[in-house]
Amino acid sequence: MDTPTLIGLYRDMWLIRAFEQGLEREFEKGNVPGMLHTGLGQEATQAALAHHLKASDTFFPDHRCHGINALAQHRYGGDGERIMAELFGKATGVCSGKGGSLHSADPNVGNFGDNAVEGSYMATVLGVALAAKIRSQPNVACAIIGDGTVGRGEFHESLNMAAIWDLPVLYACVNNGYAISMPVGEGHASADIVDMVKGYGIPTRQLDGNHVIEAAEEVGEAVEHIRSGKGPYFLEFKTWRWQGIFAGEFRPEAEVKYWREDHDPIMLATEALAERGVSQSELYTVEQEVKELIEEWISFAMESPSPDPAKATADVYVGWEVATR
Amino acid sequence: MDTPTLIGLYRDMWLIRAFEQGLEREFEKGNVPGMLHTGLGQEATQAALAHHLKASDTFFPDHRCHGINALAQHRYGGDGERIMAELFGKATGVCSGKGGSLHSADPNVGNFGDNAVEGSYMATVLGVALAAKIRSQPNVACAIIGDGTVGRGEFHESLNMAAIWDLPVLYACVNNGYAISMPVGEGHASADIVDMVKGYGIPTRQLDGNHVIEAAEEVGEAVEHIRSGKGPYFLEFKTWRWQGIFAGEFRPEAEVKYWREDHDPIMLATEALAERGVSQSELYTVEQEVKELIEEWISFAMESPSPDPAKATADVYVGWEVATR
Amino acid sequence: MTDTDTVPAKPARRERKPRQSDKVRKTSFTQALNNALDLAMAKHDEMFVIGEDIAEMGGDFGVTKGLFNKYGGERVRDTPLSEAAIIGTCAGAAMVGMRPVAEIMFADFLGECYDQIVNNVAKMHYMFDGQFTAPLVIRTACGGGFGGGPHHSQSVEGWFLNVPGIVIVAPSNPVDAKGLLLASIDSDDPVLFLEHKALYRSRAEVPPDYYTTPLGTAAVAREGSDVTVVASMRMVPMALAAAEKASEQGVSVEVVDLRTIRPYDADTVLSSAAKTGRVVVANEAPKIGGLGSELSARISEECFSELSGPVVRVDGLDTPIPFSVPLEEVVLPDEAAVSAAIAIAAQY
Amino acid sequence: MTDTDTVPAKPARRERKPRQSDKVRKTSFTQALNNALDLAMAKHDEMFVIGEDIAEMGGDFGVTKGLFNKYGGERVRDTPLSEAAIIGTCAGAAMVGMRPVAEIMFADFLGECYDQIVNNVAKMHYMFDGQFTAPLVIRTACGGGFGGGPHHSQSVEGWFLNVPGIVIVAPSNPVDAKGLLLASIDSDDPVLFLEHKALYRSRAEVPPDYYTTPLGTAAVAREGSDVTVVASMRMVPMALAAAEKASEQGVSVEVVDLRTIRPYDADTVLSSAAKTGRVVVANEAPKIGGLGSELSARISEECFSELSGPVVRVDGLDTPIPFSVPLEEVVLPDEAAVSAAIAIAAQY
Ligand SMILES: Cc1ncc(C[n+]2csc(CCOP(=O)(O)OP(=O)(O)O)c2C)c(N)n1
Ligand SMILES: Cc1ncc(C[n+]2csc(CCOP(=O)(O)OP(=O)(O)O)c2C)c(N)n1
Ligand SMILES: [Mg+2]
Ligand SMILES: [Mg+2]
Repeated sequence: MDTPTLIGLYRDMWLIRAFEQGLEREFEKGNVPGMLHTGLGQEATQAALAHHLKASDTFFPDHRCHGINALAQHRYGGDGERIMAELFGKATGVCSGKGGSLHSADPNVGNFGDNAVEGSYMATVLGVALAAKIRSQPNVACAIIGDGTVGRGEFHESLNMAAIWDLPVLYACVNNGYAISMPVGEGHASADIVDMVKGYGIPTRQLDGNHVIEAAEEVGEAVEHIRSGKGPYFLEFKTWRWQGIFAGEFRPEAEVKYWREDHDPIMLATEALAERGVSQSELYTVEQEVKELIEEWISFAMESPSPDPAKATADVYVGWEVATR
Repeated sequence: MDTPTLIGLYRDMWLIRAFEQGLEREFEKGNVPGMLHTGLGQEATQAALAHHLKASDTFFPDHRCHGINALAQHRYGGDGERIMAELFGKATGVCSGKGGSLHSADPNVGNFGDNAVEGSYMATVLGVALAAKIRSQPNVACAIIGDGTVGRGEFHESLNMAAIWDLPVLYACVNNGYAISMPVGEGHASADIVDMVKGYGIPTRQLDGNHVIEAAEEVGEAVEHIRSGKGPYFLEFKTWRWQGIFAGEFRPEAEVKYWREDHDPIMLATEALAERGVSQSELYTVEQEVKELIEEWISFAMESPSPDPAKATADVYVGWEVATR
Repeated sequence: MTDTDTVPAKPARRERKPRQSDKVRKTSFTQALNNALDLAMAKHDEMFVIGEDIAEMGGDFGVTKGLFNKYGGERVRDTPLSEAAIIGTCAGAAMVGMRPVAEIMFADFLGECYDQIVNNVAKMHYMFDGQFTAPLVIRTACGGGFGGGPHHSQSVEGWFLNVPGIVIVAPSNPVDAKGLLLASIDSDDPVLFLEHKALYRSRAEVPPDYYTTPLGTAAVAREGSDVTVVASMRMVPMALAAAEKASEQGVSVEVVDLRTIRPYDADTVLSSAAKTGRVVVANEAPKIGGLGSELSARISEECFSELSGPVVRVDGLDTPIPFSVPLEEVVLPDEAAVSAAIAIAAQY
Repeated sequence: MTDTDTVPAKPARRERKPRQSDKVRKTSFTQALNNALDLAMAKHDEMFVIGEDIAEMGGDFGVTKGLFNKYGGERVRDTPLSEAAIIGTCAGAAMVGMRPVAEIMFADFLGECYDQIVNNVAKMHYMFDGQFTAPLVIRTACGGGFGGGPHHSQSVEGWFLNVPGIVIVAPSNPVDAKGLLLASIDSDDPVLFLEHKALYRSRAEVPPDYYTTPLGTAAVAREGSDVTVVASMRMVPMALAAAEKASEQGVSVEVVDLRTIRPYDADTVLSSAAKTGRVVVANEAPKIGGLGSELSARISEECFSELSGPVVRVDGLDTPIPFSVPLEEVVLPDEAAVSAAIAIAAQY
């Protein structure tokens, strides 16, 4: 990977981090309604995926994917602020505030939206991929799933069907070690999700999801494989989320230290860039630019109007109006 | 395996075959309502399973399991005719005719009933097994599933949960090569179901389901493993069903010949018994006895009364009556 | 098996001919559906058909027969027993502009893909602010009366009645079956298309061309002035037969065939109810929480001053469907039950 | 958050005290449920609790807090995200005489285990001729009003209303929550136990001992003579508040808290309706095909001559639940909507 590319990924990771930290701050102030799950700590995985997905590809983000949503929106739509506005439930959001954190979508940038029934889109992704195959389009359909989500039966139905039909599906499993409070090794027959994939004859790789260089290179290979018509591919990213559970941190202290201090994806990238001779100040500038951008997005979201009440009853059906009160 | 045991299995296989052939005959005459799926051709697998399951064990039969249902009922209840009567929808049936072919159950003989939503009991079996584990009972909970049924998401949820909790579940997968018209290798990532099981760390065996000696020995080992508290076990029986699909036979001629003529489980057992010096006439006597028994069961079923109409509204709830017309 | 030949807007009284020649001349419900699929495949390049055993085998009930040979495996696609993945596949394909038609072999199996239908298919147009549509059709065989037992006999419209975003279509005869299926495939809303198994062999003269029966419109299957019977699917031929008998006793019965269950044609239902002032609502599903409750409530509220007496409901009993035929007969409503309800209503 | 302290049979008017001391003295809905589970675990050796994050973590809403420490991991069991397997496990365990209580974190996820509930749990007692019972309880958090969006806010009783064999329980206050949960666990029928999220923090004086509130019995939460409001869950405190306001305008409102939705207490509902002759039915779920339809139909049919005017329904709009709070407020019914309905009914 060349240095400009790495600097780009560094910027992307900072965009994700600043987005989530800004969001967290506003959530605590009460400006963001509903629930909040952040992708803090998982920036390298998301940046690596976003790096290789085109606007003509499709991704199904999960509940921690504000970052990848924002990156795609910023890159292909030029309006990343509309992801922020969606989370604030505003009229300017990508779904006019109807979807929120768990259902932000914009097909123009490849974002097909989360399904907050975790993992249901392991089934939906098949259809997007099948359509691409029928139409001979070299598109990738990517499902981003957590380790916990792997517990769902659709995991099997999806892998099996993608395998028998050679569908262009990229399974991106973000193994951050826990599903809420359930450690991956207790919730699954194997703590290594790839073990449960082997029987399907789908190429699988397990990788360090916090090393953005490795992650981006592996995603690149997977995407190349899929685009060239060779069928599905399964990537397991080992990573870790900063956000604990409700009652606070419950994970072992050494684990917390390892991931937050010794294995922070941005720090790892900073080190790699330093080795290549990129100056601290150049990186600092990148960081500051991105942070300012995010503050602009937050202001945009804050200042945006609430959705028109008529939106509440719009688009239930295409062919019918529904009654108002 | 000693010769008396093998003769016993031979008898069991004939019981299954005679049961199904008698049933088929009566179905064609219009005496058996609803749909009919038979286990013809799969007698060795069913006899092998029934041989090792005690009344205190549990099995969930599938739609081709009239034979194992009848064997268990005959052996532990002394009233195999009540399985026949159930299929005729009669008051004397094990469920008073309310369940029929797809829902015949008698917990006293270990038969917990089919769920005609194929494979749903891959989830249910977990609970029976968990109860045995909590109560420290050395019971086996067995789910008999077809190769097609493996397509269901519950396959994954069940294997995973049985694995993490070390539950005493015996998965008996009857791979007869097809799910209605779908060949196993086209419906699944692998034509060998065991491949998809490997990732769960559950011991698996694939075996010839038409060789009753091999099948019974393998079932014995699996049951022994489970009873001794070592957790779940997965058996894949390669076999073949005589019954085609609606429009008649669609499978290749050579395949039909192989399974029906060269690999008939009863013929294979006959040969093995002949090698051990058991006379043709002794075997003929066994066959005739069983056939007579089945005709008695059919007469019993035919002569039994229809269920009391009051049964139609009984047992919807334990705590409430439901309205009649 | 019931034999009907009602046409969408107006009922044409059937000429009684020898059964044999009927069969030669007329088209079965199954064939009408098959013909609709064929015409739609030819019209919509973006359409594909998917389900278990629907390709070479032509489906458990023969509805997809011949399509595989004509359109090939890419557009007529067999699946494993993976109902959630079947509907998920349709949903995803619909999101990118395809027009999938799924077959779920028995309606009872919709439980397997309930989440996909209710939380994904029915909501995606709304929750993503109109950015996606879900123009898919889920065809499925429902209903009892053939000894199918508790998992092959259910009437499932009640499972989806309270779910905004889904369209539920329920034809009662071959002509509507074809027109409604074509309209469902043309529609940009997701449709749950219910095919009552007892109707598959019913026959009628079905126009060979491409025509659509508008979704959301009920049909007055028979005009009358004393009592209205609102029915759908298999209850329609029963209602028509009961109406015929009632007319012999001097009671003039209007039969409204709902055809679309959600969103239903309240105008037609309410104007018939207001006209006669005496209403019977007939459904095969259990009474509590069923379509009959919805219709009875709506009619009772909106025709409060026009009603001469309470709405009378005929339904299945509040039980699962038992296997044994004599028990099933106790549980399911029959023509006699409809007649009895008409007699009660007529007295008001 | 609503604060209620109605008791099962008769309403005790709340003494207004400073909020702070209220909290010290009274028990929350969540705590009442937690206490019920604790008492039931102690009573029933055969009971276990199962679900996602319910052990060490105590559940997403804290309802199972402390049980793991007290009863251990064998009886308080965390699972992976496998809703079908969770309910399957309960069903199987119930078949051999255990008494499982499952937590499905959000009611919206019941779609994942719909087949298990509808085709297995609800039918097993019937289809196997009474040889099995399914004494399991499925606890789940339902309802909107907190910006949870389309997959965390649904009222799901309509999904199960047309399903014979299942019991649906829906408490409106902490006292009933405890008594109904204990009755549900004691019951040999399978219970879907709905916990409205907006009620979790409501508080009341809850008796500390083991008591049961009989399933299938409604409560007259407030007596009145002019208008009856039939409600459940969160609509009950809204109805009580609206009733209070109506009384200031001289309209005497009776509030019936359904408590059990299936099979529901028709006697209490119908006798109140017959008494007042003016009825409002209030539900959070969409109107079409919902509980309101069932109640309105039943009341309209059985109280035909007693009704002064049509039943008035207050419901959620026929839409999914949008994320944005101002939109959600449009969709969900509020106290003002109940008041408006009372005003309409009172005029008849
Ligand atoms: C079907 C379903 N079950 C349960 C939940 C509740 N839930 C939301 S996130 C979550 C944990 C998911 O874990 P994982 O997939 O590992 O994602 P992570 O939060 O660790 O990124 C759960 C149980 C849900 N949304 N959907
Ligand atoms: C969930 C579900 N989907 C579909 C069906 C319809 N069906 C009944 S048997 C069958 C094929 C099952 O194949 P397999 O498991 O291999 O059993 P076999 O008939 O070959 O013994 C199908 C699709 C069903 N009963 N349940
Ligand atoms: Mg995780
Ligand atoms: Mg098979």
